[in-house]
Amino acid sequence: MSAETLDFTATEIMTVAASRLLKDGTVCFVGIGLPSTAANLARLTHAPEVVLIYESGPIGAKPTVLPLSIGDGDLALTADTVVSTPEIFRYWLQGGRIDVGFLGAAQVDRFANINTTIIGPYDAPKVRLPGAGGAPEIASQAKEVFIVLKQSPKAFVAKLPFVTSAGYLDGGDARAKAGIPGAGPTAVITDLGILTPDPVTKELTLTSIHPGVTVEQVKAATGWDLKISPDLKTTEIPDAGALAALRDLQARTAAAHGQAGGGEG
Amino acid sequence: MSAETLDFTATEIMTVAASRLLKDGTVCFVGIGLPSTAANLARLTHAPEVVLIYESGPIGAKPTVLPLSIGDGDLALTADTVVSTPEIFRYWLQGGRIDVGFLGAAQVDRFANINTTIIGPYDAPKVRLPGAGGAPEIASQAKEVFIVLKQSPKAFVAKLPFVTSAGYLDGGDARAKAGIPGAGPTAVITDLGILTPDPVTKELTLTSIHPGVTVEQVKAATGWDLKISPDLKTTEIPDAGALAALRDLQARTAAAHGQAGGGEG
Amino acid sequence: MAKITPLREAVASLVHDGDTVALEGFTHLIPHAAGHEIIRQGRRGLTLVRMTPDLIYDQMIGMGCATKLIFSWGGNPGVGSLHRFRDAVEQGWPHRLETEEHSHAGMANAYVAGASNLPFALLRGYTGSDLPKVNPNIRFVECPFTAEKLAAIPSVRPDVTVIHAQKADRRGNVLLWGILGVQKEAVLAAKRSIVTVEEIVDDLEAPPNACVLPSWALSAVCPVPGGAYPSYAQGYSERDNRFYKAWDPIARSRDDFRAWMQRHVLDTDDFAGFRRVLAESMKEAV
Amino acid sequence: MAKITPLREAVASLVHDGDTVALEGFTHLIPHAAGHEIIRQGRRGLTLVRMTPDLIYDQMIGMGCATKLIFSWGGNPGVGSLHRFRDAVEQGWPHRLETEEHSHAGMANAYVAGASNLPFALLRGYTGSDLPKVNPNIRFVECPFTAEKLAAIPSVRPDVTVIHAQKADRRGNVLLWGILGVQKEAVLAAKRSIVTVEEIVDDLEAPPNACVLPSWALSAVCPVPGGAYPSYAQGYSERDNRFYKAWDPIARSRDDFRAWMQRHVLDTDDFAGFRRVLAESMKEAV
Repeated sequence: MSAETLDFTATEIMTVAASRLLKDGTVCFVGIGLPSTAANLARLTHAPEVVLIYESGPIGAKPTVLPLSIGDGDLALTADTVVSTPEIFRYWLQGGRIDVGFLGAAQVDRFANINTTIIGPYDAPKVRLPGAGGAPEIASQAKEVFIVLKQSPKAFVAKLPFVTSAGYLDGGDARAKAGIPGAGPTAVITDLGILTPDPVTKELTLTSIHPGVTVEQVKAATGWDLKISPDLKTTEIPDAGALAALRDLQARTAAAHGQAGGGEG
Repeated sequence: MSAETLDFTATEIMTVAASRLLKDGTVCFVGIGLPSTAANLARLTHAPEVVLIYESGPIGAKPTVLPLSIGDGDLALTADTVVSTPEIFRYWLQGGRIDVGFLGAAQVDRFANINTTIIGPYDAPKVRLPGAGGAPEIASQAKEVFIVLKQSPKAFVAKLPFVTSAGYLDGGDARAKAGIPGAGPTAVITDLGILTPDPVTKELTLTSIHPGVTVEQVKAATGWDLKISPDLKTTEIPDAGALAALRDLQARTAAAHGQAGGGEG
Repeated sequence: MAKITPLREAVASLVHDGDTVALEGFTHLIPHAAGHEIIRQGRRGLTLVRMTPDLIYDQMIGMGCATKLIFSWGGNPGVGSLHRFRDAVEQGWPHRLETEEHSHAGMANAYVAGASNLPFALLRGYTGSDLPKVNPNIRFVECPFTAEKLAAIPSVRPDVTVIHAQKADRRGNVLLWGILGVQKEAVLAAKRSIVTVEEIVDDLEAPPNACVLPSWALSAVCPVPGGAYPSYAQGYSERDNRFYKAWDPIARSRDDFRAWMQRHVLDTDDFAGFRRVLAESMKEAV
Repeated sequence: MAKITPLREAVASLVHDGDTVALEGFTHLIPHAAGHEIIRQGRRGLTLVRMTPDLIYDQMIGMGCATKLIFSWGGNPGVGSLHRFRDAVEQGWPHRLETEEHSHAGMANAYVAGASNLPFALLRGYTGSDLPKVNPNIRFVECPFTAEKLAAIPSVRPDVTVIHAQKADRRGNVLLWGILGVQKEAVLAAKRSIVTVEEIVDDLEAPPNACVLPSWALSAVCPVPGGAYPSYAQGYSERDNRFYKAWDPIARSRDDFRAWMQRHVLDTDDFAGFRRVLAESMKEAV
């Protein structure tokens, strides 16, 4: 590892890299866990005007600590308004008002489809995962989608046992042909790098690698023969301000909840 | 006219007779004008627990003066809650939660169908009336319907130029066959008497006549050969309490708005 | 983000000839000032949408702004007919007005479907009514589970929706309360939106779960105190019932109507000007 | 009118074996006390409905109350899996659990459709997902105007819905605020309803347009202070994150789970008793 990487963890660069993708003023539908950490970090650093919407009802939430669940009180107390869950899905998401859907995942495939339902056959599951939640419609109706998850061969699989939420389906123009409105996942941010869809085939391609990580490491953490961009960049290291803001946020969260970050719930 | 009838007007006995039909605890969807007067009179006299719902959103309104329009501020300020108009129609009316729909009308026919749309052909109208408002779904979805309007040959017609809201359609079991859920208009209260549908044919029949009114008068005010119940009753005269309450209410309303009662709007 | 801007500029930039325009407000919070500004700026060929067309649509129709009206109840609430609306439908004056007529339940559901980005609204409605015979946009679909027949009508998706509300903050977030009608749905169903407000405040002080429209979901917020007159804004003003009654004789005659509109609307600069001239003419009338 | 009654009586009279039961509350206001009472009274054969089955459904499923679950996300929020739910699905313990699986958007719309007395919900949903392949209740209908294909799922119409709220007045009108989830829709979609509340007050002091459920639309209102624990009631209590974490090891083993449920739920009389015994056992654990 190079000297630069000593100052932050792999999770930290993943979180900061994910947060950087959120532009100021963006309306973001936030999944709990890593997406919520990254989105709130963006709000606390370069994107103070980002609008965070949670499926439980808060619009314009500005939590001071990270929510552990999708319906924490701090989300409601800091929001511009809190509407019902049906309204969130009907008027705001389906209504076409979400710029970015920020999702986690248990598994993704080479076309950025997401599985959060089941490992093994549906009727005789090896592992029963939590299920769809808001993801299928977030993935299809947000104008674009960011996915954040740690990279491993178990998580990055060539073919999903179950497609819970659509990425690019079989690639190419399959998504558009299926009549899915949003642009789909434009970035998958991991602890090793950033994958973006090939403009034509829509296959996820490594376009940015985190400093100190090797291409071999990323390939080894991927369940298919990962394409590497000829134009591969090195992810900018987290600046001191972002890192400090992230650590503050997590410290506040730990003090408030007795734990950091929030799980995939 | 007999001595008894000297104490009240035809409109007063109509209003009091209509109000008497509303049982305490009933959930009533209230049309503006005469229905609203009758429903509020019921609330102020024998039915303090009647729940008044207006299409503009108030649930459990307890206005101190009669509203002139369906969205007066007093309705909102005195209500248990005020919801949106879509919610009123979706969750409360279509949801099957209304016991009585209380409607006015421009015209009714012998099967208690209602016209509030047009006189003359639809494409070349002689008179353009205000239109449907909430009536078609109130008429079909309330568990039962009361209609209150003044009786005249122009208002009580054999065949409507336009059926805005369904009563018993062509009579008999036509309403049920059309799949309309509510029982339909169980009483039409006029300034001359009370008409109720024949149990089998559903033809409106004079079953109660106001004191001092003759059967000939009622027949003359009806545009078809009105059936008279063999069991014709005389409408109970308004009791002093109801009459005093009605006059108080109208005096308060006149003082507040500079006019009494509220029109058909 | 909504621009906080004078009403004149908002109408100039956001309401175009030929647009489908919804001015909503259910007795409460009717955007009269915005309607006047649309008349002043001479918009033509509008498809007007409104559950309860009342005085403001009577004025817009009489002044020739509209070629089509989508509605469910057209009257002067508590008074009687809309004479300009009737004259347009019955006599084609000032020109023919196409109408598409629904029930309140239909219109309310059509706004909900519009806000929800659905192509049609689904409801139990219109059964036994003649409305489906005269409105080809009332159709019926079958439930794929129970085979029940349900009414289907197209969503309302205005080019621009205009409402009046009580407050906005300096960022353009809007709070309304009391009788809410279909305003939230009408705004969210539209491509663009204008909200006139009684006042701009530092802090909305919205209670939990209040009806707040976030600035970023709106196009323009325009401070117009009293902009709902003769309708009312709860907490700010009362409905002026005298005006509703006074409108009836004005609107009965084409000439009286034209003269009144010229003096009170076309010859005034803005809603404050209208209110001044109206105060004068109502004094004269007494 | 809702009866104000002890929770035990409400569950005894309103929740029957074989019923379709929805306990709703989106992280906030989860009706844990009512879930415990259903377990204590030994209900069997329930079809449980809930967008986010979490600890309380893990307990009900593990205790054998349910034969079917209709849901969209089943986990321990912020912690991980629901082990009893997984054991039922993966191993059929204590018996087979049929599942009907939707997305949140689907479930939320299905409650709305239920509250609206529609047989099905219409949404843009499930496109590209495998869910329609495993759930025959996800179908597609065509828009009669645009020919677009839209998803259709059956309404949720529970026999009984149970929620927790902040306040009721002495007539049984209920006020809730903060994160509202689908509770209003779930109550209005159901034939019967039970609302546990933090307190009964003389006057709800509801702000304008607050979420109020009128007494006459409810079956029973039951005062159970803290009845959402370990979930929270805004203005009354905080979420107890320790309990969510503590649940994970308890629920991992069938025996530990059974022993815990016996001591804390079956052997206690009511939710106050549960809280007392839990305080003891948490002290022991430290």
